[in-house]
Amino acid sequence: MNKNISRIESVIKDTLKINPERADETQKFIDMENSEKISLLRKMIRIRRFEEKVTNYKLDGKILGPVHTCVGQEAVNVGVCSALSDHDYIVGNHRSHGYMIAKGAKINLLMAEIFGKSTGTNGGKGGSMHVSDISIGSLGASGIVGSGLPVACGAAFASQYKNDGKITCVFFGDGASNEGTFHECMNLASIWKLPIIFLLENNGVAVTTLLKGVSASLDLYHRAQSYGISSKQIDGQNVEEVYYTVKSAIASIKEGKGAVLIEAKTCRFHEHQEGHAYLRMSDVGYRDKQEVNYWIANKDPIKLFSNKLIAEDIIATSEIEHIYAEENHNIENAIAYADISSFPSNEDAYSNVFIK
Amino acid sequence: MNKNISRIESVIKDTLKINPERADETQKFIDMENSEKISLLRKMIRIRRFEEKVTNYKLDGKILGPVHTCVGQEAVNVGVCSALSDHDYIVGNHRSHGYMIAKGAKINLLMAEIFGKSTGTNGGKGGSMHVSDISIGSLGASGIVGSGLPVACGAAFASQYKNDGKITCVFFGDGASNEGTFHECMNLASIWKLPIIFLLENNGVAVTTLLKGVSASLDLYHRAQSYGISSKQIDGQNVEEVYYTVKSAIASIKEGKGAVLIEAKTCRFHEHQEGHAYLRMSDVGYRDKQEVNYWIANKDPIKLFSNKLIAEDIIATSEIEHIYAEENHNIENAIAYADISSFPSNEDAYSNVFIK
Amino acid sequence: MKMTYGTAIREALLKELEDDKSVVLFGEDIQHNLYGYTDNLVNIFGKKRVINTPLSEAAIVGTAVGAAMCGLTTIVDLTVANFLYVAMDQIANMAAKTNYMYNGQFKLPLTIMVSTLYNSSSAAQHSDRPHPIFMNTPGLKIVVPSCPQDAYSLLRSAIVDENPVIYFSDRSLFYTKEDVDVNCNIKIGQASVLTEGSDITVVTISGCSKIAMDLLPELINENISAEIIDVRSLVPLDINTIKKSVRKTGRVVIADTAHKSCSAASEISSILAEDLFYDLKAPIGIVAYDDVPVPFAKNLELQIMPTKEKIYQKVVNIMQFNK
Amino acid sequence: MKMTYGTAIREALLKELEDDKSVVLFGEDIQHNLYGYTDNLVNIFGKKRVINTPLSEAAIVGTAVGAAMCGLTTIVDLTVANFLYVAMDQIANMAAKTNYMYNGQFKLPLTIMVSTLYNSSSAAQHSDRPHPIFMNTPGLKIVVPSCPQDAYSLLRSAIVDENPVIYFSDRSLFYTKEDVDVNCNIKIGQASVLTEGSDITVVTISGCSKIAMDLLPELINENISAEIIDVRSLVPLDINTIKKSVRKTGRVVIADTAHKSCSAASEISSILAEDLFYDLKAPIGIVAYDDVPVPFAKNLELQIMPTKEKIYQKVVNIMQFNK
Ligand SMILES: Cc1ncc(C[n+]2csc(CCOP(=O)(O)OP(=O)(O)O)c2C)c(N)n1
Ligand SMILES: Cc1ncc(C[n+]2csc(CCOP(=O)(O)OP(=O)(O)O)c2C)c(N)n1
Ligand SMILES: [Mg+2]
Ligand SMILES: [Mg+2]
Repeated sequence: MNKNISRIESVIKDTLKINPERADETQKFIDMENSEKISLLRKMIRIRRFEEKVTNYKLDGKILGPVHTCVGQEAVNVGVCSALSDHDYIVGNHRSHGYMIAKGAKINLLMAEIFGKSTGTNGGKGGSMHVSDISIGSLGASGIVGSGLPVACGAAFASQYKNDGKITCVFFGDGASNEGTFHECMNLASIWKLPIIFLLENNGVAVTTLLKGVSASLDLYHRAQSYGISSKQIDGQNVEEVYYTVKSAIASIKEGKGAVLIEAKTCRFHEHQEGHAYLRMSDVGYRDKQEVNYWIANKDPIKLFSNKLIAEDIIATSEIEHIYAEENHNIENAIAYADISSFPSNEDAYSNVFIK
Repeated sequence: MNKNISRIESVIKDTLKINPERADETQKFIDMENSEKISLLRKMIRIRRFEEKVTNYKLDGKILGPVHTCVGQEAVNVGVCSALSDHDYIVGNHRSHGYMIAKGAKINLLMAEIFGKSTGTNGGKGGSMHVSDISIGSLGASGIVGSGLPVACGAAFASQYKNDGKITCVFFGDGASNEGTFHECMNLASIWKLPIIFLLENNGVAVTTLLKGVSASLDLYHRAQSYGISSKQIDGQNVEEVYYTVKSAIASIKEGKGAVLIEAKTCRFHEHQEGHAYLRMSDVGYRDKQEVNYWIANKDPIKLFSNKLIAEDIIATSEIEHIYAEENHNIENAIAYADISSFPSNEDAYSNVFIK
Repeated sequence: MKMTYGTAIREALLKELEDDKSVVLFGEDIQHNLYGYTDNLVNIFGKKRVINTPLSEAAIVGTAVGAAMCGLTTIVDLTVANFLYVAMDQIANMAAKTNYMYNGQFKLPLTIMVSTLYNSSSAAQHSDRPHPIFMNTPGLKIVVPSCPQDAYSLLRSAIVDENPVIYFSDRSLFYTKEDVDVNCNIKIGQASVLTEGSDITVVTISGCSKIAMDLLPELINENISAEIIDVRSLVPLDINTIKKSVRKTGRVVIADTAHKSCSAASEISSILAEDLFYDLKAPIGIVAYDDVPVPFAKNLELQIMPTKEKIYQKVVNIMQFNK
Repeated sequence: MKMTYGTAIREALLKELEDDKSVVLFGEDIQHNLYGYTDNLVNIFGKKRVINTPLSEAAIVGTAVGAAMCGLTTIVDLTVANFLYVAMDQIANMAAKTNYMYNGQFKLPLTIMVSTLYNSSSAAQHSDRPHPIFMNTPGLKIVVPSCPQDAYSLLRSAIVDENPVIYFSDRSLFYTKEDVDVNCNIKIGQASVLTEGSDITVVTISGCSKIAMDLLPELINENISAEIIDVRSLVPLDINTIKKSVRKTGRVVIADTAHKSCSAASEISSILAEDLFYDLKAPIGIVAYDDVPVPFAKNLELQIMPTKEKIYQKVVNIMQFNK
């Protein structure tokens, strides 16, 4: 390992420096079945394959409009949504394909939406940034940074009011944590003891703006402290750690201890959006390419987890290959489905402005 | 002292529980001249008298529109603005008469503005909520809660950019500290190391909403911590403590240590606004009247400071009476001035929408 | 029952809170409202349903949006219309677009209440009448009641509506009093013909309705038979009632409390200028608030706001034209 | 010099940053702007003048307001027009009202830049054209350049103007290219007659200007002599140039990228319907964006947005009327 790499390693270690409060969550829930673990892996692979296809179709011009993928961040999506139960709510942001898939969205409908087809989750009206499916507990995705947090507080409020036992989890990035809504919602969640998880995906960057230029600290979990909200910083590349942390957050919320903020340190492997214009951004030097490459080589959540499961004899390499084959097949089907689906009929432009 | 009062005392002690970081600021600047101390007292008296007149004229219907006075909070106004130099900037909120006077505003012009006269600081266009006078470093007052903080960051940014050595101080309440702008501005001030003092007047209430219902903690200074901004909680009824704390904040800013948040614990002796409708609010029971009465009796900043100066032989009772007489006279003059001034001419309605 | 406009608001809130346990009411100082329109509600329905909020308008509106998406019926009182701007993103990017961008997957029974405070020496930051801003933001219904009956019935309709509704009350009308029929249901989207006439149609918005009715005697004196129409709701706009009247009278003056540029008045005028051009016998007159921020001094505001005098002059002026 | 619309923006920024050291430029990702309109500026002027900001729109706009009050000339790039809503309070309650409520004590040389992204499959939250909202908020100047020359000259005028200006660029025009005279000064408030004609006036706003010019050959084919006017600025609005033309032609179609209700088009129509009623030979035609949030699917958006076909149809239609 050359000198440059070791410098990067230390930077990354620093980035991943985890807060002292972080217990070894993996100890608390030693009861995950092997089949569940394999399911986590499968979901990560499904998301990765989905996003890779989306990336290509965007480059080919087959997908229109802004598209943000979560390649590199799959462990967060999967760890969180697998820990939630089906009826729990999630609120997404501009980068929401992964959560939707992890929460159980039908990828055919999701892909159709991204293609702008009538069969899509939103009938073609939402597109990539607004994928939404109430049947899996998704309350939609808002492309305005920071705007999902208030809506999530509302969902949590409703659950508390109705005492329906649901948890709401809202996903947002390090960039979003500088919006005023972050502060207002942390305070609200605190005083009302809302059953909500604030899931901060800290990939250290917002488009081309590095966190270090816009925050006094590279750690953000401690922003919860002044509201009396408990918070944890975790390794977002470790799907088990994410899963167990969320499980323990849910338990804590159900004990009546109120909202939790989880900061998952992660890395965006792709550029901010897909497409040719954004591809070019990788060369403008806003972030350290070698650092990103290091993450890709050494901190890929799928590789890490595959290796772990193989090492623990939970799965064989051939079985993983089989999963890949199956998921490839599923994604191909989704593409085919999206492709043959029709665009919405023109008069649909006028429906659902208001609900009758 | 009966039992009830002693319960209140303990509540108030609790309210005034000061944070551990709070050094004994009074030790650091033992060099305040007696004349300066007397000047602090005089300014507090001037403000009190001004506000009392305004209160009466509002009740009489002579003053129109919303009027918020700072009776009980004079030590904050005076301590802060006396520590600032003439060219430093202040940004006010809905309750801004006191800062203006403490910063050196001509009370004739201020009163005329509150009367809506052409001779007012804003030519009658602003009124009580928007008093503004650039000649004394006032950048105006915004009646939208929390909206002054960004503007103050801009003033501080300009000073930093021009390297003009000015400090900006923005005043806001405990209520305002729950607005998103608080968070955004703390973060901005932190990363840009802006020369700004965030002066949080914590009177524990926003109109009729008690802080304890809308914040997990009755202390707010620690909200600065996660931004790496240093903060202090002080007794807002002690004008010297306010003065010295601001002096030390200024020194710290000038040393390049960046923004400071000062939380001054204080009490609003009057209702949220003046006028008959608000007077009635004192009976709806949103706050503990006995507690307020206790503050009025025992924590009046003017009484406290008068007694201290007398005890220290810095001033005689007769001299204080003389100050009262002089200030009464000044305020009467201001009223007379405002009264005889003419309303703006009708065509003025159309001027200064845009600057030519 | 005789009620003031303010009381009518309270009675409507009370009734809907009573009728449906899923109704919740959020607001700053809502438990101790200065103007009386939430009097005692907290004692009747408790702090879980009549909820004092922190000063966090964006979070509160968003909370009401999210809760409405999850089955509650939410009401947010933002008090002064200018405070809408603080929550603008949640209103314009979220509430207004939720139905459409999620293609009807959610219901959004949300009512945002605000008051407009012009002509009360409240100065620039507390006196706006920004209903046109929200008319230009599709996805929001907008009501502008101008009398106690409408204040009552339209608030009830707004609350039960499964779409986001902004309810603009006009503070200048707060103490007007009249008989209110609590069983009278007024659907959002129905204008009201306040008085029939044959010479000229006067379309009024919000507080202008009362001003126009007040000058009826003077108009009669001048032998002008005016048909005064209160739009009552701006989205949906009952343009048919307006058109029907203008077809009859051939003349129209529109009076709006909003700033002139891109006002509701301008919008109505533009529809008539396209669709009823040949029915018009005279120019379309508009009386609105001049494009000037609101000054503090009363005499200044009287210069720029729509007044009885200005509406009278405009009506007389439009009557003088002959095609 | 041949420039695209996007490059023209960059050149104007460059020139003003060069000319005056008190000019500073704030924006998210402004140092590495994807669309190239800030290319290299950070290298030329440094990070103290070309400032990457956190995602804190309200604080940033307010910072630009405060800094402008204290002697700097500030530019904020909020990128997408919908993000204006996040900073709405600072724009509508502060920037717009500062001159007036403080009675001219401060100068406010502030420019807020945003792009409108309709017809780009950007869906509801990234496609608004909310210029009418700000026309209804007195105290703000508003420019809507539709060609590289205007993009260049109006941006320079906006920056040096001592009042707050919102600069709406139209992303659909970003790659149009033409000769730009860098010495050409265009004052805010001057419409431009793009082509003279005698049969009908076509008033265009923002991207509609290019669409209208594109259909000129077809109109000529139909023997329609159209006078196309680009408003270029909405506040102040050069109504005299429009009136002059309509007096001549007697017919007018107004095309706006905004949602129809309370659009700039409606406003212009309402002025003409009052002031030029007797000059009009036909109804006033409007083509605008239907009152529907922006859908993602392209075919849906094409249904509701102003298109060449729709403007053509409207012009032909208005030509057919005979008074
Ligand atoms: C209010 C607002 N400002 C700016 C944008 C443009 N934008 C979209 S995503 C993004 C970056 C968000 O960064 P972060 O929250 O860290 O999420 P990430 O993209 O890293 O997942 C920006 C600036 C927006 N959509 N909304
Ligand atoms: C954004 C906004 N929301 C609500 C109001 C109404 N309002 C005016 S002052 C005030 C209370 C402010 O409380 P605080 O900040 O503690 O200041 P204090 O009045 O105690 O000095 C409220 C709610 C407002 N002016 N602006
Ligand atoms: Mg990020
Ligand atoms: Mg307070």
